[in-house]
Amino acid sequence: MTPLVEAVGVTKRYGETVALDRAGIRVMTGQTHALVGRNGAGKSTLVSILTGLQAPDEGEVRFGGEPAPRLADRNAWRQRVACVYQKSTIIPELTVAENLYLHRHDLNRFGLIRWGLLRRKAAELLATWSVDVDVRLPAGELDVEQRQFVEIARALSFGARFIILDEPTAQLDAAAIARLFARIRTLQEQGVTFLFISHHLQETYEICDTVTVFRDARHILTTTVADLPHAELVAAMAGEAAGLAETSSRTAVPSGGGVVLGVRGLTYGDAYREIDFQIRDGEIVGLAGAAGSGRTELAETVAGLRAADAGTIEVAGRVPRPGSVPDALAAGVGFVPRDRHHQGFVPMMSIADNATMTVPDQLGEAGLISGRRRDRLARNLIANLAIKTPGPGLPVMGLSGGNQQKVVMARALASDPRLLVLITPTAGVDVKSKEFLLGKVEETAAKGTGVLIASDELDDLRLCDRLLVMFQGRVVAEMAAGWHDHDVVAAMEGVRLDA
Amino acid sequence: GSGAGGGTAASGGGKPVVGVDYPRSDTDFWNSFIKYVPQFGAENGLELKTSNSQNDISKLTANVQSLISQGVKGVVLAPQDTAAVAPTLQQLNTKKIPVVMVDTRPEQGDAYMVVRADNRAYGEKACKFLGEKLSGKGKVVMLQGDLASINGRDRTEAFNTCMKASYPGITVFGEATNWDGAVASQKFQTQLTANPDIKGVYMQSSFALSGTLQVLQQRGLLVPPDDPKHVFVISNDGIPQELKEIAAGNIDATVSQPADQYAKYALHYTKAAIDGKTFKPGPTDHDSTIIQVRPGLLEDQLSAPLVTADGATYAGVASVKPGDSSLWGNNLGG
Amino acid sequence: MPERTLTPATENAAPERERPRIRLARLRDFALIPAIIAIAVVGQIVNPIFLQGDNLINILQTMSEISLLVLAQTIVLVAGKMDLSLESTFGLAPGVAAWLTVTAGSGAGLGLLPGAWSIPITLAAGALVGVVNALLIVRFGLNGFIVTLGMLIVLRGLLTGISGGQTFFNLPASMLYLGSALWLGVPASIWLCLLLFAAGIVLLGFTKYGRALYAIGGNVDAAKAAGIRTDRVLWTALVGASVLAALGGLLMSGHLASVAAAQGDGAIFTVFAAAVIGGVGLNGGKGTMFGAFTGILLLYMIQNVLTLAGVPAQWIQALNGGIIIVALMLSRLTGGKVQE
Amino acid sequence: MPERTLTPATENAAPERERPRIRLARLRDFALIPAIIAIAVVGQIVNPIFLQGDNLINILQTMSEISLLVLAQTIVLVAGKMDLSLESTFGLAPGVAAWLTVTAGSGAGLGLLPGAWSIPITLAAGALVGVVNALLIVRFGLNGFIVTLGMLIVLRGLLTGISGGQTFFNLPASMLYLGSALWLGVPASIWLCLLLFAAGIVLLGFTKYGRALYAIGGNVDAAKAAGIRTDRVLWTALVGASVLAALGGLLMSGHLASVAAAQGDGAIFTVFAAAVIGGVGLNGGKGTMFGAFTGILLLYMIQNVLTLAGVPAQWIQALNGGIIIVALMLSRLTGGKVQE
Ligand SMILES: Nc1ncnc2c1ncn2[C@@H]1O[C@H](COP(=O)(O)OP(=O)(O)OP(=O)(O)O)[C@@H](O)[C@H]1O
Ligand SMILES: Nc1ncnc2c1ncn2[C@@H]1O[C@H](COP(=O)(O)OP(=O)(O)OP(=O)(O)O)[C@@H](O)[C@H]1O
Ligand SMILES: [Mg+2]
Ligand SMILES: [Mg+2]
Repeated sequence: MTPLVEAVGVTKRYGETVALDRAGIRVMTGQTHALVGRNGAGKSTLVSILTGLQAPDEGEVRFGGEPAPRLADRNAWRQRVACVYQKSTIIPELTVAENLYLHRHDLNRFGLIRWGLLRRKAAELLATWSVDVDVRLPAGELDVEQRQFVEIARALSFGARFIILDEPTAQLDAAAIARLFARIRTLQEQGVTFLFISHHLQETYEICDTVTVFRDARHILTTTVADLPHAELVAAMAGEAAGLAETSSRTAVPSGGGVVLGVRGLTYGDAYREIDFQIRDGEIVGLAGAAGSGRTELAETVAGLRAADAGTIEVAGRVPRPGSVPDALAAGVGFVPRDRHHQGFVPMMSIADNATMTVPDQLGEAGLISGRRRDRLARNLIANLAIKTPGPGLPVMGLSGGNQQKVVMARALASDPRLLVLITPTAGVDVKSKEFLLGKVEETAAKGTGVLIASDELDDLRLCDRLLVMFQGRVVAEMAAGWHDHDVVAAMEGVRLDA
Repeated sequence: GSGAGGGTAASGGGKPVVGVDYPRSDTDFWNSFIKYVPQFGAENGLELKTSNSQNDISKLTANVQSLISQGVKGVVLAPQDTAAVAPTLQQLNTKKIPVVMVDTRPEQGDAYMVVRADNRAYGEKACKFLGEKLSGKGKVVMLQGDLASINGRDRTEAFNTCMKASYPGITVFGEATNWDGAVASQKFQTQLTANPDIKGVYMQSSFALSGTLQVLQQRGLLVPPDDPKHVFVISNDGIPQELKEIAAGNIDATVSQPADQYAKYALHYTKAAIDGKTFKPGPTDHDSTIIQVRPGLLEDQLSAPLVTADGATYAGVASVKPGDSSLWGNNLGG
Repeated sequence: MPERTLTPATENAAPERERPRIRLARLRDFALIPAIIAIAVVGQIVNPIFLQGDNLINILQTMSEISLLVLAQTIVLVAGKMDLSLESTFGLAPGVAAWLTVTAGSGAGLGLLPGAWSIPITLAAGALVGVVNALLIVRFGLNGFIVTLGMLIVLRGLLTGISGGQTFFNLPASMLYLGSALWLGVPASIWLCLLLFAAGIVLLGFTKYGRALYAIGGNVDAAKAAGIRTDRVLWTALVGASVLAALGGLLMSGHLASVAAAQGDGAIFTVFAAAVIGGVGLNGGKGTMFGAFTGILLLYMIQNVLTLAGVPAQWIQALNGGIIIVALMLSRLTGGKVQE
Repeated sequence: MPERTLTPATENAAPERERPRIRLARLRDFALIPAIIAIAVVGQIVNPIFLQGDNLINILQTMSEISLLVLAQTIVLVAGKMDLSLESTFGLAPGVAAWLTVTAGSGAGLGLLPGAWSIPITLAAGALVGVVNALLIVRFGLNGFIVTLGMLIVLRGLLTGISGGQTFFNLPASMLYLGSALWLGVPASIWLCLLLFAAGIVLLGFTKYGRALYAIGGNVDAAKAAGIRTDRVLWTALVGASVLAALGGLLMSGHLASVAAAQGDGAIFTVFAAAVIGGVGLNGGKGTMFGAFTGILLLYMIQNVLTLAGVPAQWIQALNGGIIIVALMLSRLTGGKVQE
């Protein structure tokens, strides 16, 4: 049987980085094929080659046994494959409706675009995904999750028989993921083929039948999902015999420690109201909540990105000026922002510059910067966080998504913070790295740093000593370690619990 | 230009090397000048090094440096900024390199000779011509050059002064045009809309020529002088096209700047300077007068003839007909 | 946030609340209309001539030639590029036509071809410039700003070279026609300008090609992913813009019955000012043709009012610039967004 | 890809492998050196004067004044903004000083203040312009390109206004000093230019402040989230750039012993060309001070060679532009990256 799509012996280099090294994949018709691998394994590179955005340096791509079309023939590619790329392909200036139907506008008999029809179709399409936005809004005004849905809805609306999804779930909350999976199952029944990339391995087990593992730019194995237990899958990805280490059970935080964060009566517009809580030295506190619950805004307020309308924040005994990141930084706050592309790093600057951006004073006297000192500091951070790079001088834009996230983490840790504020810190990070990053967080906490993690990923929250669940701008529940998943999910969705 | 080649041949038994910096190459007038210079250079037995300062005084300064490096024995300059040239003059003076200036007179500093026509006289001649033609009343538009240009300002001031003194019944609308034909046409059109009874136009340079004619034509005002709707137009420069238009009766007059004479006498005086000759104020052999502007600065004021269709005399200003063979605009072929 | 000031103070239900924002987005096209009305009122007060048909036609005619440059630049800007060389194409294209067709006796012409060739030559010269630009920018991936800056200088230099710095006169009749004819009593160049802008509005707002320009300007990778042949679209945009500039130059030459070596010199400042005041973004993907039109209209109205007001020559420029900045601030207030 | 040709064929250990890439990144700074050498060789062949000390000093002196504008623009560009008004500040700042200090008799001066005030006034005028720019751009969030385009026109207009279009001369001695003095036999303006560029290299490459500029130009939100006071940095960059422009204007005025109403007019084209050829990106966060210096040096060397070669005036401009485009293509080949 000829595979629906096949890549053979594909090599792709970026300068010295070998992103793909004689790698390949065979996707059979009707499969839902998972592609897994650690950050930088070359998955997205393969996607760009399979969708005709880039030509491989060596090797070839075949669709149904035929050689792939020329790169310039975009229409031929689009008939063969639809894709949700890892990098956003939303055009912020254009309306949501137009983004959905970009370059497939309906024309009237004069060859002019029928905006009204287009808008109606767009509204209907989004309604099927229960995304409630006005399609006339510029797409740039959507939040990350809505934008992700626009991408997904677009890719799935082509009627293509082969659809690639590169980490579609990284920006979605549980309910949204459920909606996506329901839709994928419907399409599976119609015989649509999927290539699915995700760092949430349980998702692979949930909807995929076949799995291909890439490691270090090479193809490692392809097998049916059922034949590959979780631990072996991780081992194949990581190249080690050992699977995931058991999460160390945290020792209880000594109750005598000082208060590192005190939040009193904090209110910010419609986002959240009258929030009170404290974090003690060495304590890890989770801030759970669905999209729009106000958790992100709250965390950003603590980090100094926003100024609250009312209430106070006290960090290690100091009250930083509201809305001032430098002040918060000086008070000892380290910060991992929500969207790394937006606020996390400067793509053209080197890893060293990005990682040390928060600590210019440590790099030299009198406003000068010693390149050697900076690189030494950066090498430490790179080693510390196991960032996969040839050296500290590489621009961050040359890193894979997960490694970029580690740079953002490095930036937060560089200042030896008293309080670490993390917003969805492991978005797009592979399992090993995730374990690793969270391990680092614990390590940091063990040295007495307080940690606030705002996330809706239960995996991120598992190491918390305490969990605050937010719903519609209020803290609706507080849970001690050892909570049950379903309680948290219920609380996040606003179901009243009589605890 | 002189072409490339051994710039080191400054000294020795060859011809004396003279540097000429052209002020710009984007107007008809200066292009004629540029055309004449090699011809008169050869006539005077000079080897020329040329450069072009493109209407930028700091380029002129740099160019003069280059000319000095190439060992010139005399320099011809035509700075369009008469104040900023002072340091350059000073430097040339200390190096004992004589300078002949064309078209403009330096505000400070010495030069061996200034060869120019009197720009104030241009404005005055234009004023008298229009004043007589309009019998001392009506509205006229003056399409000025650039406010930053000394020559333009001289023409403007002289025109205004003369109008106030001799023809108080005439209203003058002055419009700055940056020496730009499109701007001139636009402003003229606007003024004509606001004041349809405008009867005269003074263009301070030929750049505005065809645009002005087009506006008149569009409004049906391009009619012979005996028609009461006629608008009297006097231009400035004396390029061939102006002479042609005068002969055709489309415009009425122009003041002919002596581009050929500029080139001829600039190089003549440079040669004289190298030969160690000196001059005194007084009339010359070529129908002009040398005046002493201030100690150390002599100026040969070449005559700039008024050209009119009939060659008559206007308020004491004699004029020549457009076909006159003494006009540089009629001698461009060679 | 301007939204707050525009939204009625009462709290609306959530779906209702988005309305004003959308209405506002459409309004952004009309951001300059208040400024235009203000200038018109001031103009009328300053000089009652201002609103007379004659003067309005005068304004439109004087802007018609440059406005084609604005139109061309808007297309290029929307696609995320810039073309500074348009101002030189504006002079060079008709200059080449004049050079080849004007009889050798008068001025610098060669008189190689009959006058009827002048319009095709003008447009072809424009297209050729566009091809060179596109080759360097699209094919070789050079930076558009600096390529076209270089081209601006080269093309201006070429015009100076072929003309010897002189002005071409005695143009063939076909070159004069468009710039000087009257259609229904109104200059042909005004009709052409309005027609082309109308076509531009349709092109950018209602055709696949136009939307492809926005997509490319907004995010070229996304446009590629959506199946747009970005290179081909950019080629046509750059070549088309140069042809439009050549056409504008043709109108100007016809209007002035001559081609000066400096034709178009410095116009690019006005062109950018018009486009950007009119709401066209410099980073691509933003702005409309209608906005660009209001931008250039506003600038020429200001010029006209200042001339009619008889402002002393040395202060005209300062006032002109001051008014542009104020118009910009006004459009910021109306548009409501921090600009880029 | 140039990397391959530079990497030794042998496989090195991982820590060693980063070397070539970094060496290459540094090499990009020197992208123009081959072009500069080529021009020097051509110059020497064309005219043996070229490499004489006298002529080299001439080149450096001529570029010294404008080069301060390049320096200023580079700072602004790295921070992701643009300042077109620098060319007008270059004229206006010394113009204001001359206006206030030159005795009323000569030209347009008011003679209100003694000559010793002229330098402080020049710098203060520059700073004031910078403050207005920063206010409009940083504080009110207006688009920098169009604000400074407006300011370019306003400031030029102001200079025309106060001078009545005339040139100020008889400047006080203190204004003349920097532009005309010799230090160790070399014009002071050359020393100043080299010193300031050296300072600029240190500032951008080796200071906190410089890194902040790059960060802001590269991603302003990330810079903010990393605790950089972006507004404050942008304020100082814009004000500093204007002060540098004023200083450049002061040198020019001293050199020419006068302030013309057109001083600096059109210089912004050269400034952008120099910066961009020198590798400074127009979208922020890219380029080095050394690169910008090589850019302006190359441009002035080209000018000088063309003058020495005695190229006919009407072709100088075309050649000049052509060489710029070629230099750009060369730097593309050396730099190896598609530009923006
Ligand atoms: N444009 C680029 N320039 C230079 N290097 C790149 C570029 N794109 C990818 N790379 C490199 O290629 C390698 C593979 O990257 P790729 O994005 O395919 O990884 P990935 O498997 O998708 O990782 P992730 O799970 O983090 O998304 C990485 O080492 C990355 O640094
Ligand atoms: N997505 C869009 N992008 C840009 N402009 C748009 C968009 N949608 C609509 N417009 C503009 O909105 C205006 C109205 O468009 P149109 O007349 O097609 O809509 P409609 O009348 O509401 O719908 P219908 O076609 O159902 O009658 C047009 O000027 C069009 O340019
Ligand atoms: Mg990826
Ligand atoms: Mg409709």
